Amino acid sequence: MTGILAAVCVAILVVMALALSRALNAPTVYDRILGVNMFGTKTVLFIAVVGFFMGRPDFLDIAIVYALINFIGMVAVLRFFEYTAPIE
Amino acid sequence: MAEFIDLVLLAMLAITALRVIFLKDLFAVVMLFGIYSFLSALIFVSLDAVDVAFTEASVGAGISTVLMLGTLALTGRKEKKNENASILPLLVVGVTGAALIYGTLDMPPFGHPDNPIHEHVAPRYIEESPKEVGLPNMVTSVLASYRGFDTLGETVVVFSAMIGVLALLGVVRREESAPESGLQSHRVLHVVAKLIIPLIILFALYVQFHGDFGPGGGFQAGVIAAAAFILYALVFGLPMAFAVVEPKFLEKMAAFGVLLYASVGVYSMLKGGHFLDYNQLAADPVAGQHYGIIIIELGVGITVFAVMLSIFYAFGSQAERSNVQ
Amino acid sequence: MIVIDIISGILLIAGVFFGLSGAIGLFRFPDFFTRVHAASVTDSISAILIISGLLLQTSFDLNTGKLLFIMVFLLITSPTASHALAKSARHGGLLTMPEASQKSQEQKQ
Amino acid sequence: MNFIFDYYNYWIVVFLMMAGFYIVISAGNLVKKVVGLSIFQTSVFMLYISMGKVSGGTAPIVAEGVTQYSNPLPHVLILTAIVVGVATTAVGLSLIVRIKRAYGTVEENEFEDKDDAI
Repeated sequence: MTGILAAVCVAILVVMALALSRALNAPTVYDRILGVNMFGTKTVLFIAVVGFFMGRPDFLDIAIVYALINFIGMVAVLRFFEYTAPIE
Repeated sequence: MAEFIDLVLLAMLAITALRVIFLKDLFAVVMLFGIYSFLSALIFVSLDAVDVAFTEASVGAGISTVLMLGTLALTGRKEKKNENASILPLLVVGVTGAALIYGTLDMPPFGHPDNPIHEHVAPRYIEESPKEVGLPNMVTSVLASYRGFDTLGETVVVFSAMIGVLALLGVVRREESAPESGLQSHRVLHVVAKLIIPLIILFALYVQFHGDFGPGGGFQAGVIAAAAFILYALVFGLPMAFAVVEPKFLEKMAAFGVLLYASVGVYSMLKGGHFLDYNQLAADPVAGQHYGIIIIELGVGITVFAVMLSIFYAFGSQAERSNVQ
Repeated sequence: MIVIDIISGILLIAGVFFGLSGAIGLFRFPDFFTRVHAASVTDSISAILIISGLLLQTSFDLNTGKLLFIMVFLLITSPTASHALAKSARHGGLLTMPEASQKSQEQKQ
Repeated sequence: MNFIFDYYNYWIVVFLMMAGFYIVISAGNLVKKVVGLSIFQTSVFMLYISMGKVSGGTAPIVAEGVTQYSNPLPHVLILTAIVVGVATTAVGLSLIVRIKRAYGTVEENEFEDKDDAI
């Protein structure tokens, strides 16, 4: 089971790296936000899996905070677009 | 495996920081700064600092990003081309960096259990605090009990930051029923926000009162509760949020939190102990520690909630005003 | 016991597979709206699969509740965020690929 | 190889610190300077937390069957420092908003020119 969890950790890290590279180099500003959003949700899953992998799964609270702040950040970004017309 | 995760995350962090330097679009800079905060919180998790990760994820990634976006809405998104020669800063940074790298070579190796930092007061905290204070979370016991005076100072600093922001910006109130306030056209967001705001507040209460046993505490809970109201203000508009929590009420609340904290100290002096000596609060010292920590964490939570929300109000009302002009 | 481990392993690996395919879709699809589609759909399914894989590893205590909370939260917020993002991209004047090509053809004529 | 693992964390911290420092001294835009300051600040947090880590240790929350905990003291210092850090960042950002209102720009060299004109 530990082997599978380790493999899953590594695979989620790869997905996070891909999402990060999209956020770093995006064709449009919306793609950047999409990358950031995907990075956030994958981070939530990563923390959950790492918690089980390290044998101390009582730190899932941090994953909840991530999910929550990620959503609030998205709403703040959309609100920001109501004020300034997006360029690029 | 833990070292491997640490290595990959730190590499991602370095790349993100490098990219921030070269981006000219400030909106993208702020988005990447949000990712940077999230990544550093992940590194804190992998370095066993769960409480710190909790704080960094909620404060650094959440509140900072929202405030920076609010500032950008007022100051514009593009960084102008800078004519300053970039050779001199690069030289300064290179020399300083080389000196610091040279300095790290004298540091004790990473993670070694015999490092000097682990030798003086830390073993006492680790061994005695579960018996003396009676809480499983050592970070909370050190924060609220052993270093309670320090935390009182931090709370006062946060409180005075609110005074600073309010003195500089102030909360501007506009007439009722502003037409373009809130995300009016996003119906789905309205429904979903109504669904999850109670969940967020519930979670904030859990973090506040479960902080003695797991990661969490007053600082984090205050920020999360403030985030719930920030979400409400973002989706439904500031006038609606003002109707729920008045800006004036928040100022009183912040002061009340600090006073609650300090009054525990004064009360323990009246009972014949030192300032913030929780052992005096009850007949049994461990029970006294419990009462003291719960009350001062509540004070911290109230102050941080009120400060974060009123800082957001100050920035948000500025942005709405500039939108009207 | 071993059966549960196998099931949870399968769920986890399937979840990761969907996550990876979503990340690749983020690069390979031609315009923004198809990319949103790729990212949001796979995000939800990989969250469901990975968290239910982990749920089988718990012993029905507080952690089970927290995992369920995370799952419900992600299932509500992640599609909402994608929807709102796509909507504000549309309002901001971003065109789909056929529309963009049509527009450039009209400009040529 | 062991040598690299012993100091890897510190080197990345120094790199991040210098990245933040470079942004602070080279960027002309005040908002970007604040971002640079925050990056610098986070790198200091990471230095403290790296020093508190014990190999093979776990988070300093008492659990059954765990004997080796990481050092809780840096965690306490940094936890409060993060909250104070965001409070000071908020004060800095509100100063920027006031500068924008007074000078109409947040680019460093532009409002310095206007200062000379007055």
